[in-house]
Amino acid sequence: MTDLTPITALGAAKPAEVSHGSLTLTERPDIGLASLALRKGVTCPEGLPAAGEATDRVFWIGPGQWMIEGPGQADSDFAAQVKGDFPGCSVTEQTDGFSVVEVHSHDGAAAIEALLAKLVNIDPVALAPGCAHRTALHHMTVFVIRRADDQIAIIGMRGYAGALWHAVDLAARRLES
Amino acid sequence: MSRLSGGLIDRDTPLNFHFNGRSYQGYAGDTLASALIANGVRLVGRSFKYHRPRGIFTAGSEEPNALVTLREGARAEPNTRATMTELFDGLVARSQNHIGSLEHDLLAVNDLLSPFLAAGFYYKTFMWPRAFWEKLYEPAIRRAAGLGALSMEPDPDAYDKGFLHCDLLVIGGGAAGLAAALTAGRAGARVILADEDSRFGGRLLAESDTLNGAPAVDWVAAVCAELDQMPNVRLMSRTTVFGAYDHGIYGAVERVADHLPTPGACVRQTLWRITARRTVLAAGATERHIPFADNDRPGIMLAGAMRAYANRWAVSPVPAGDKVAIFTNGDDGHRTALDLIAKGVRVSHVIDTRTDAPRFGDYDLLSGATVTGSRGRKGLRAIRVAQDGRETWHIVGALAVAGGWNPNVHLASHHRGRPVWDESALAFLPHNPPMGMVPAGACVGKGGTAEALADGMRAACAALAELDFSAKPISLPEAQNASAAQAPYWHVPGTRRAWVDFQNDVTVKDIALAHKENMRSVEHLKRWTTLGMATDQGKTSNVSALAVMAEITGATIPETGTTIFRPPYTGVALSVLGGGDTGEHFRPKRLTPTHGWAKAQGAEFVEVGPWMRAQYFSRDGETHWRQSVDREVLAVRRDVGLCDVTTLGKIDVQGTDAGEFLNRVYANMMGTLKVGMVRYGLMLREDGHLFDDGTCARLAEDHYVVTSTTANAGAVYRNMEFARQCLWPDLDVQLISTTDAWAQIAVAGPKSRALLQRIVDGFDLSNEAFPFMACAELTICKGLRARLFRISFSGELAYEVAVPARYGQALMARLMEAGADLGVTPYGTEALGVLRTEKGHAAGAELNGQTTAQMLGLGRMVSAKKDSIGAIMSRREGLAQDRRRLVGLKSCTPEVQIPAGAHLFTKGATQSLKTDQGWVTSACYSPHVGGYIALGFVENGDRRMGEILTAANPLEGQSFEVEVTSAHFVDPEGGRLRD
Amino acid sequence: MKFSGFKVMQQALTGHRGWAPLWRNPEPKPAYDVVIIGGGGHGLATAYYLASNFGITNVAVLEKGWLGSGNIGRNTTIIRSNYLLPGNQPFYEFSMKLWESQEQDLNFNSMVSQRSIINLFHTDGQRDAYRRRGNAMHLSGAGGEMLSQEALREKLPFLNFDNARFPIKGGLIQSRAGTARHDGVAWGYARAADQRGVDLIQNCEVTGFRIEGGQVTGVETTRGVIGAGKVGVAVAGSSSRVMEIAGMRLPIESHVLQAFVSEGLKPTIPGVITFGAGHFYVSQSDKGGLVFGGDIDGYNSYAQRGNLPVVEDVLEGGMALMPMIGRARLLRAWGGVMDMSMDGSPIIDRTHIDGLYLNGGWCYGGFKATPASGYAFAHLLATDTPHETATAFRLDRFARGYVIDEKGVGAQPNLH
Amino acid sequence: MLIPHPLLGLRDAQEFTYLGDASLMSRPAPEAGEAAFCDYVFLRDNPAGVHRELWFHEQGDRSWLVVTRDTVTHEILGAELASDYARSSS
Repeated sequence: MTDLTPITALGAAKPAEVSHGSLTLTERPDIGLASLALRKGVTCPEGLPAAGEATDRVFWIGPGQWMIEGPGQADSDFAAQVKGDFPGCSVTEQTDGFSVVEVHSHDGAAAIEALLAKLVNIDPVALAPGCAHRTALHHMTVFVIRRADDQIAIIGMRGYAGALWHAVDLAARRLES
Repeated sequence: MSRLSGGLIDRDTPLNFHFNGRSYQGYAGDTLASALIANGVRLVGRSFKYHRPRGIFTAGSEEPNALVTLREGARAEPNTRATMTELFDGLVARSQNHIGSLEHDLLAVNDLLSPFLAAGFYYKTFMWPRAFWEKLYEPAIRRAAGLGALSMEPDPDAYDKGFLHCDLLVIGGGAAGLAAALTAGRAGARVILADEDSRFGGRLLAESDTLNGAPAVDWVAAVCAELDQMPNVRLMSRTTVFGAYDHGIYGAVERVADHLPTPGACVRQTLWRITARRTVLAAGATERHIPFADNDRPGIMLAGAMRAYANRWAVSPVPAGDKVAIFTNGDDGHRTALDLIAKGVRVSHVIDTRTDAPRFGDYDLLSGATVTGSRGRKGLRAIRVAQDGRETWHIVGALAVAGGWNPNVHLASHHRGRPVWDESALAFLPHNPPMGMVPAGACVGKGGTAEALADGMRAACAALAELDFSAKPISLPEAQNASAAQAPYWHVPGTRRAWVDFQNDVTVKDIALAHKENMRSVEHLKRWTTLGMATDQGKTSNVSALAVMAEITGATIPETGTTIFRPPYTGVALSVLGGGDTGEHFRPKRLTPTHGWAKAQGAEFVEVGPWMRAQYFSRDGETHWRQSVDREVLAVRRDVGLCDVTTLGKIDVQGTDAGEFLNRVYANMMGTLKVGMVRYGLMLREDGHLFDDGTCARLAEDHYVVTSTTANAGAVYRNMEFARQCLWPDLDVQLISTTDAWAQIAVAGPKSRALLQRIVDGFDLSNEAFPFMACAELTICKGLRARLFRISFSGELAYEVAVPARYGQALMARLMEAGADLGVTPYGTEALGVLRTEKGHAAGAELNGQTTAQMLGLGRMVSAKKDSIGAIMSRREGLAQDRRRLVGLKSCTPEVQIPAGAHLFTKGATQSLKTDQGWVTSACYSPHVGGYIALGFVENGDRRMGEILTAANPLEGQSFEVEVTSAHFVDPEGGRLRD
Repeated sequence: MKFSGFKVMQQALTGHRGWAPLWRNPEPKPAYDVVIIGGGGHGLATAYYLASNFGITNVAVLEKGWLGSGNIGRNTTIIRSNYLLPGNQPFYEFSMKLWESQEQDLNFNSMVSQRSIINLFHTDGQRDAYRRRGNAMHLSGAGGEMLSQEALREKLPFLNFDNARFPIKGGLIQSRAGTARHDGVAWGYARAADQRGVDLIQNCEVTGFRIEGGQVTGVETTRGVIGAGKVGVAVAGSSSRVMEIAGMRLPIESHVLQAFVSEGLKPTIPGVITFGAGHFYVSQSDKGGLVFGGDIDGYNSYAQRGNLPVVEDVLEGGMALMPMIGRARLLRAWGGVMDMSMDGSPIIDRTHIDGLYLNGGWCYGGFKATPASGYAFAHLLATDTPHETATAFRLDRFARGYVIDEKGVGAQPNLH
Repeated sequence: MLIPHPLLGLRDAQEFTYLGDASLMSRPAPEAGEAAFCDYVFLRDNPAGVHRELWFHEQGDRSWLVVTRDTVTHEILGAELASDYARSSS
């Protein structure tokens, strides 16, 4: 493996983590990402989530397009692996295109939904566990994935990592007060 | 103090406050208005135009008179309604719009001059001498006008915004609203109940009605408690829904901390965007008055407001012993008499315009009587009553006026649905409300407690039925409907001024004058007299004014016109509409992968769209940015330089038809590009003008990487998706942006190959193996996946190397380390700009959306062999015959700068837009040339090499001589980048 | 009746009994030499200049609502001549000169106030573009100056200089620019036209054109057929709707632009200020309200109302630029329908139908153009040749490739 | 406004970028010539009423939609994927 040392999207050696009240924010640089797009005439592989939905490793990003997640595989050639799993599809390496912030609530859905109400204009009903949407957040574009009742992932463009962290952190802090 | 018994104030929590420097005491639950009345303060402000003494007129957000500047210093908040300000300990307020003290306002002279200041007078004078308008008249008018003053300091508080979604939004928490919310809440619908007041109940808090034989507040408390328990219901007090927007979206402001001395850790206010599937508008009604001579004195108040002060806040409008009179055109005024009497306030008379006025209690009733005048400049002392042709003065300390109620149809008309006049209700009722909105209760004329409760429930059931909720009727409390019988009576005729719009000083006379001058349509009346344009937006005046105009024209009210309302319902702080993202967080910052490294190197940063880019890296001893930039430029020309170019847009294009697709979006051929090669490409807009340029690399038969300029990255991607989805959906192409995924570093200069050789993993960089415009996927630094492009923006031998973004910073450091002996130097956007200008490469200033390929001398790149976006329109006469061409410009005096933006003229020619020969687009000092150079567009520029032109900058009083040269100041043959 | 300070006093002392209607309410005649469709600023100004410059007084202005009910009644009142392109700049400078003598010409105080406009810039690229523009202004006699950041700190100390996402680098000022009382402009032209014999006919909507052999002979209205030698259409916002009746498709889309006014405040902002890093421009009215606006909503609309996101966008800009306005309150917001043309510039031209003329495509810049637009349109109607400052505003410029695209965004109206 | 995305349901219009008249999808064939392109690029029906128009879900799934909307009331009558619309109308 290379002798260069990577840094996180927030510019540090170690991922950031902070807690405000019942919410904990964690940066997840370990997640490998690759986008998958169907080619004309290729039949859709089994088990890929439908529009607006996510499975534990895949979320829908557009018609005939998905993002594949590989926790812990950021340092592998994840795109190559995905290409192998989905022959005949267009695969693009995305691991470094994004910055993943996971938010976990220690007292259930309420805190998560209160946070979402301050960040994105999506009806909580459409962000039930298993849902994933791309939307606007403080003038940025993000994917919001409801991993579970008490957990969401907010995935923003890497260059905006600092601004995204600021926005989520501030909202969480204000919920505390 | 004139406190009465009872009320909803907490006598155990006294609060101190200051008004105009004097300290007073009130209680928790008071508003500033109720506390001032309780302290016997009657004079609270001055009117806008005549500076008439004014007192508190209402008990709600419709208040036209009692506007104060609340708080001090940077938190000073002008034009704040005392009637909506919750009292807190230490509150400080000042009256506004007077010179000298409130009691002795020097501008009160305007009142004496009022004959000269009639409606529209200013359109007729102040015209001579012309110069005097800006110098004399206008400044004087501006000083006198306006209400409160801003502190001119930045707002120190924090603000927030958020998004809520519900099945049913209930606007207004009075009888109708509570019934609606309870009905919907029990049906399991997601409900939001919003009310501008600090507590729910609406008029139920202000009236003496009982529900189920108990005080109404008991029922209100029980309902709120139940709603509060429901997980599907959100109660939002202190929240004003100010606007109805498309598709069930409402704007609302929650005053989170305005009732506290300071917000502390939390935000002051939150802007909520509420998306509601259905809405019940239960906004209630606003009482109107009856204009009569001198009806604007402190102490004259709306009857419903006086009732509210007595019942909710336990304050009497007069000191104990003094008398209060009531002037009404209906039964409603009599309720005020009864409630005041019940509270022990002395009522002198109820003056009822109706000859057959009923009597509801033991008080002095004057039927068929009107109030025709008043005395008491700074506080009402007496009123004149006319009955059967006889006029009598009566000593009173306060007068309640009841002219009927105007439904609050505002939000129902925000989509321009005009309310309609209802003769029986003597009011405008909502008509064509926004889709999904069901008005209910007093705002549809059902103001009686029992009917409001029932109507609220009905509205909720109706709204929810459309959403397939089976809302069941709830058991409503036993309630009464106080009689609302009234006879139309709009104003008391007279020769003295009778105010219709208190704040803007519009009187019945002004309306008559507007009529005389043919300003008769409602909009003309409004604009000519400024009626209804004050901070209260005519809540207490518009309908009365219409009625007066109707009377003058002899038309009916509906014939005369209707009132239409626009957002916001009441004033909204500009801060909260800004949503809190301000200062450096106005827009998010986008950082490059090497940002931290550049910062550590002491780079200066510059905003490039959303990006922050290193502008230059100053070294010790460099005192001027030019020194740093010149050094960086020379380093690139002599040795090798490094620049983070990650910001260029990168679009991954795959699919079997990728080549054909790119042929159609690029003006030049891309399908023929060999795998492993890069080509410079031009994109046009469909109108034939230049859109963007960049490189296109072919990594495989079915895989390209398109780069766009930093500025157009988003638009290029959008247009390519448009072409893919809308124009040629049958092509097999897939697009995705990968701009952030790859850290891309330009390695430029004669020694770039030598440097790169030291980090690639045994990759042959020789000219033969990896020629100009080649590209490859490879590994570097012992196994790191990378992409290498041999492209040059500087005109030197150059490469761009891309690695996964998280390694960008380490790669930059490694290149610096590995190239130390080669004189490797980081360079920023300034040097980048100089390098490309020396080479004559176009950038933003040349690709400004107004230029063409021909103007850049690239006309031949627009392929005639194929169709592509913009190709056909680029051949239109006006574009084809455009002879302006991009040229280089050399300052005839090398050390003198040519300013970009200067216009170019034939030497000696007169300078005008007609003789204009072009303009300077980009300019810089060229250490290579050893003087100032520039690029510019010049008429027939390609045929004027060597000509001396005048670069004129009259804006800054400059003029220079410049020589027209080739745009390629460096290596015109392009040998360097090919070795 | 002549307006003057003396008249005001005399009337004040005699109980205002002597005031006359500002204009008559005439019944439409069977025919006129010229019929102007649209009783807004441009239509009324056209009628006035037809009468005053060319002695053509047998003119009717047909207004479907009340005089001045279009965009002249709802705008941010800014007047300026700070354009870049040769097709535009001389025209707007001509308009500025007409503003400077308007009150005396019309004997009506439309409160033309040359309080200056300052366009702020935040990058070197913007500075260079403003320099090019400022020089074009000088070359057309409009004047203008570059202001350094220091000069701005002096002039506008309340701007956010030190905590800004996009720091202010400087500004381009045109001191002759400023504001005018929008309703007053409409009323001034209306009264002056009426005094010269022009019939101003309100509540009269045009429903059709009478066209015989490619020549317009009159218009059908809700108040009957009215014959006309020539018909001038000045209905910006609704140009497409009206010209569609004549069978024409235009290079125009209708969009909604919102404008805003705050509650009255003591003097706060000296002139007109525009933000260069967001959508926000502001001035203060004589009455004390901050009058401001931003970008159009961005979708085709005839609804005369906008939506919340633009309100937020405008105030984000306002707060970023001048955070001291934060505790003032928004009083009123409204939306007007704009003729957004394909290059962001207007059209004053003949049509393929003889006797039918079009004045439109003003985007959101129509108010400042009111005097010159009326003047140039009157010139075209009277002489059949374009006024010298309006020669570029041709309908065929799109097809021929001579667009006047100040912003350089091409044929996408919502970006202009 | 809310755009009824055919795949995602009601979405905040702020997530979208507006282009304009859906006729922009009917790009003339190159042989149609300059005049046809001028009409295509510059002329619009601009109706006061029902309008078919293009919205790009830029801050969403990146699909182009053809939305049918009343320009007077802003009522939205329908929306479909532009790629489907293009195929069905070609």
